[in-house]
Amino acid sequence: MAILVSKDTRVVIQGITGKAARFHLPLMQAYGTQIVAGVTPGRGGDTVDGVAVFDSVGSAVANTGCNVSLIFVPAPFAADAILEAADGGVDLVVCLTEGIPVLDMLRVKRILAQKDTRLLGPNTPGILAPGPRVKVGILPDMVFTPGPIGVISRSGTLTYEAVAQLTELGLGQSAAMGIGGDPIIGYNFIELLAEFEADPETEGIVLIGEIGGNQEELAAEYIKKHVTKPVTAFIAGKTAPKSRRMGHAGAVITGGKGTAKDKIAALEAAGIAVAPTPADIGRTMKEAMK
Amino acid sequence: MAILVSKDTRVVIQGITGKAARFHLPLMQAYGTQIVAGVTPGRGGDTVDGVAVFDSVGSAVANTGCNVSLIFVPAPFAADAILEAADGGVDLVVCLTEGIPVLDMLRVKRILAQKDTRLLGPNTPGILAPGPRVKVGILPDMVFTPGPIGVISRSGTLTYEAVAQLTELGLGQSAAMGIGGDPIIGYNFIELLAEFEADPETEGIVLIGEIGGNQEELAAEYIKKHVTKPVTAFIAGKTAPKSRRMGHAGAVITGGKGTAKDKIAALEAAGIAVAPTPADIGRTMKEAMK
Amino acid sequence: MKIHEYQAKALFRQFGVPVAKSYVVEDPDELGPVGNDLTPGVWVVKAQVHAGGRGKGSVQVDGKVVGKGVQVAPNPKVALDIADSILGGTLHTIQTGDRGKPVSRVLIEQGVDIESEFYLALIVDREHAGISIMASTEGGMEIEEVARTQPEKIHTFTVNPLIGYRSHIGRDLGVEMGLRPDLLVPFSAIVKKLYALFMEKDCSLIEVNPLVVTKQGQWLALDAKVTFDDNALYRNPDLIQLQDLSQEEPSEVEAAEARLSYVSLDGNIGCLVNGAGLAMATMDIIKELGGDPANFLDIGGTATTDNVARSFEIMLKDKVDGIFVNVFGGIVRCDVVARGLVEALGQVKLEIPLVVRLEGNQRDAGLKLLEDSGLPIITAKDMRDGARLIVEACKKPGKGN
Amino acid sequence: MKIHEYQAKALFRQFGVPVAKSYVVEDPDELGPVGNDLTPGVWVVKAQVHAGGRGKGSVQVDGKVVGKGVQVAPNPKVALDIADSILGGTLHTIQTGDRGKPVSRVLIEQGVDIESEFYLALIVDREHAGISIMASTEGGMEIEEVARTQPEKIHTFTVNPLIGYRSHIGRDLGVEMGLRPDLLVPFSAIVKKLYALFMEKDCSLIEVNPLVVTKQGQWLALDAKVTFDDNALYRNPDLIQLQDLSQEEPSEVEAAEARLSYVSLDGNIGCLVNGAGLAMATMDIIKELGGDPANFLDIGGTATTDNVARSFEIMLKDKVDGIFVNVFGGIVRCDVVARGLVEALGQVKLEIPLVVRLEGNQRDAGLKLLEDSGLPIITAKDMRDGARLIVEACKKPGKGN
Repeated sequence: MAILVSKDTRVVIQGITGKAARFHLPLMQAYGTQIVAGVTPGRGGDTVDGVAVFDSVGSAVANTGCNVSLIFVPAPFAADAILEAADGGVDLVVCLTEGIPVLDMLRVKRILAQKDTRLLGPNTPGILAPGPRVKVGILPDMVFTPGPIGVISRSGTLTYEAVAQLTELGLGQSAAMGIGGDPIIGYNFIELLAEFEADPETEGIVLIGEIGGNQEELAAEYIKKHVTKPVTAFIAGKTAPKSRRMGHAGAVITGGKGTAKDKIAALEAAGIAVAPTPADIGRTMKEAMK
Repeated sequence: MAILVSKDTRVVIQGITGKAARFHLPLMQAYGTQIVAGVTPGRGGDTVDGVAVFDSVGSAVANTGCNVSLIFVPAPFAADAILEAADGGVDLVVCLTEGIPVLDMLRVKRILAQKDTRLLGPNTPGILAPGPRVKVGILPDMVFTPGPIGVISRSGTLTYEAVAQLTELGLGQSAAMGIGGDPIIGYNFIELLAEFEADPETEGIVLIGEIGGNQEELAAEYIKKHVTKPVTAFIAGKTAPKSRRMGHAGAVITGGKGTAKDKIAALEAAGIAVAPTPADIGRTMKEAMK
Repeated sequence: MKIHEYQAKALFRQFGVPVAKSYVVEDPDELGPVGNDLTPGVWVVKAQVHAGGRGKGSVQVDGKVVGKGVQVAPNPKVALDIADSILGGTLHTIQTGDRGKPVSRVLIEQGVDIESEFYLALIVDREHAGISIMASTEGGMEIEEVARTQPEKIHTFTVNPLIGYRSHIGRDLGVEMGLRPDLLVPFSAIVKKLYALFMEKDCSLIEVNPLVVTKQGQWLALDAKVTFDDNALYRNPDLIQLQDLSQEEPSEVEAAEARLSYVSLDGNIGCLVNGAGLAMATMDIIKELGGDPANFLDIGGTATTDNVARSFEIMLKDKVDGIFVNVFGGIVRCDVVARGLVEALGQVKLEIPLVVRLEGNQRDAGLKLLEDSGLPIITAKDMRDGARLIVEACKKPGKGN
Repeated sequence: MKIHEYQAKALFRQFGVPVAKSYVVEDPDELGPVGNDLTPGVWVVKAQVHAGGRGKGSVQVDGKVVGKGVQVAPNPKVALDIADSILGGTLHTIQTGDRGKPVSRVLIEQGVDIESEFYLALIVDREHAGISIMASTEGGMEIEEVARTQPEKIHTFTVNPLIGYRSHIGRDLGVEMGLRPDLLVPFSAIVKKLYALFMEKDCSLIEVNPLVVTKQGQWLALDAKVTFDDNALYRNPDLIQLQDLSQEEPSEVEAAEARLSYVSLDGNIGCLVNGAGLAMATMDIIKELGGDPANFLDIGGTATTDNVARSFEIMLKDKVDGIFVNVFGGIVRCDVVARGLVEALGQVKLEIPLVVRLEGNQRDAGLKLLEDSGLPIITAKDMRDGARLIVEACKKPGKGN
């Protein structure tokens, strides 16, 4: 069944007439994803690769019953696009857009907290579920294969890396997704861990974190208490210099120091196997599954 | 027990050093109300009529355990004062201030919807419960007497009128309150009807409405379905000329025409006795109680 | 607070909402210079008054009808002639009342080729606690009429003021109205700008009827009605200068200056009351008992001796056969009201019956003040008693009614 | 984007936040005229650089230390002399790195009699999805130090951006800090203005350390640190001119211009990667295998042939002994990356080892392009293989490390 998406997933692409969307649309279609609508304001009535274009998500939902929106809209308009999708009534919004102003996302986050629509991203590569062959995003599907492993990651390319290793070792995936690399995001580690824990087709979970913030520490605590399936992790940035980007006031707010060392310690203290190098993610998961 | 207030009501007055507050504070104290704190920013440490002044509602709550706030703050600052009371953690805010900009109140209304604090008013005379001798507001307490009638009104002075008639006829009150005359208010008729219906000490309810809006029609519907206690009503403005204030677009939004005739018809259709003149409110209630 | 169409359109321009080219003329002497600027073609001349129904209403000059309040001129010359003819006249429409409204300014606006007309309004929505945006294809019609006969043609979205406007709101309304796709984005842009105007200037209503699409595919606000929240004028001081008091009832203006609420009616009994609800109820009971109120003046919740006296003076100016003062003191103190009455009656001789009913806060002190004054005031024991006394007093032979 | 203290203070003034009187001097020739304006008394001279720790850091001119980055002068004359001595120098603090930062401007600010010092910061709070306001009585201290040793002295309120600032927030923080009642309202006013600045200019941080109360009872922001959200600069175009690129690493500036993310490190292996996570992981595995990265350059998710080529050029400028290209194509296409590499290598002769690992989107097309180019590129079958190859290549005799 995967999580977040299923064979009943009907996708609308916001910003369907843009360059990146036009490139990835046929790739998603070829993989098997039902792309049932697109939205570009002022272009209602057009079609792109056989997909009907509407002027708003509201009319796309009314006419096609789409339930997941994939956003390719440029950053200045992306926050508005997320809210449009929520008002339009889709269940899930996957926002690929990079570089959305953080104040826009703070508002979006607060508004979505009062709505039923969930958000994956922004700045995520999306989600891919090999079983039902649903890809909502830009993940390279050739490295995926169906199976029992759920993959959750803060990084796009490291997700692909992990999936390629899993596939290589004969461990297929129930679903894999990036939570997005931005400061303010929708789904977080804990919420997705809960989804995978509840998913009968998932038997093990790979968690890929990185330095900064305290999400990994919170996830470790959550896993210890609530996750019965084997979890393995990798934390990128073990050898990174102390980031010059994170100000002091920021560090105080976050509480934690956000170092890889702290995160790895927290995960290991929660009984989670942590891969020593990014090339060992698949192997570590395989061992944990025994 | 009354509703909204009780013998455990501990009042903080926001704007306690203002003229109107200073006039009404001793009247409330004399009636028996526990006024435990006042707030005037920059005046923390002062006292007014024996009441300690704090710099914020938060510090008043922390130091005195006050649970109801009464607002006497001037209109430009009143919306902020309501939000301060809510953030400070009181259960009920009674806002007397008249003339708060409507856009401020729209925001307040939306914000309070997400909080536990309830609002009576603004532009209300407040609430008075003769049993526990609690007066939070400016109602003339000399016309009140304890008893089984709950009074809910859109108008301040008509509330006093109705209460005086009830008292004259030997019908005491469990509590009486104005919901406030502004376009955007906190507690509405229905919510207070529900409170009185649930209150064991209330045996009958007087509802005083006026022309405009559709609250009386909604109340009529609610009473028919959910209120078992006898209700009598009066609608002011039966002979008023068609209001020049309500624009056409406004009438379309409201749906109803807001005339007294429509309101009286709706109430009577719900089996509610409507007083023919404002001088008959007490008598009509008395008959309904038989 | 209401403003004129030309003022509303100036605000529209300031916020980027497209309007047609136009000139405001206040003085016939300005018509010459303006005439030099008018390009050939159709121009529309519109009387600037605070009332609807201008197109059907007629302008009178010295009691003679000189034309309608909105007239289409085939060329600039005719436009200037029309403007000249109606300037200084009085416009009578179904909304102006018998007195009409002075035409102190006209707007001369370039005619446009209309392809289709729409209705668009933004309004404070009490019930949903938001700003409701209403749009309809039935532009140019009375919106209440549309609501009654074709409610499905009114499309509404209530904006949560904490979230604000989002571009899809206008697009969705446009889709519901069946707009062509190429008109959707510019339509939404107009709604967005009007929303910004609404919030920034604390409006209570913005109505554009009609909002048109020209044959050239351009959106234009052909009419513009904007009203502001009086309670928020303190933070929009620039708007106060837009007020045109010559368009209001003089006694209402005077009352408003004293922070009183005054409503003029058709009867002969003046009512001075505290609180809008009690004021209406007082009117109701007077009518019930066979009397007829001339007005009601609500002294509000913060009356001082001074403005009670002022109220009383305003009331006396409005020709009445008797006055009923009905006060139930809560925040208002009866002694303050009594002192105000006594003060006012020190200035003018009272030649008509005055019935006073005081109850509530400081009633006894108030009644004593009246008694001690020795003035010929009839005191009432309650509301019905007071209403009965004034109705009877005003029916005496020698008095009107 | 970072700005200088004097620029932050100009914004403070614009938003009504009180700051001391001050003059910015860029050119020693301006010292004369400024000197005429300086009133008698204490003046503080502050080097304007994008780095903290200025008070303890030292300014060097031609390799010689001439004084600290912040100096107090007893009178205007001394202030002018200090300004003259440090202008054009290089400030070295614990935050500047070995190269130091150029002192192109100094701020000469009037000295004040400080009664007490506070810390105040506004920051985007990821965890609580709001703007957190942090206040502390421990002004003038390193806030991380306070957080570690006296966490109870840091008071925080997270503002919900949908609700915005309310006056009690500042008052409550003030009460928690134990401020005198008369200081609370002006303190809250400052917080309110800083919040307005934060929201209007899309800040990611505003830090005032110290915010002081003078002996005269006035609040003053004695220091000011403001950083902006780069992603929102498009809607604050006026801010872009505040950027001082001379304060940044040249290669990072060049990368930023090409919309690439570049981080300079201490080793000898250049890493060209797509995605921050993969970039860090690549660095990790290189270190794990005994190598030492010189930098990492993230070509991001929207790389074109042109900016891959550009990346490669930037990388070659930064002296490296070998380059590892590690790309897992998702939105980035491997063929685009390969074409960019081939293009860049058409311009310059490659004299160091280049290991390329391509995987994912259009991998085969990419690998074929590299093969067809005939260039001396070492292709790797996976990440570990690539890391191993580049680490070995960079250990060859004749190469450093």
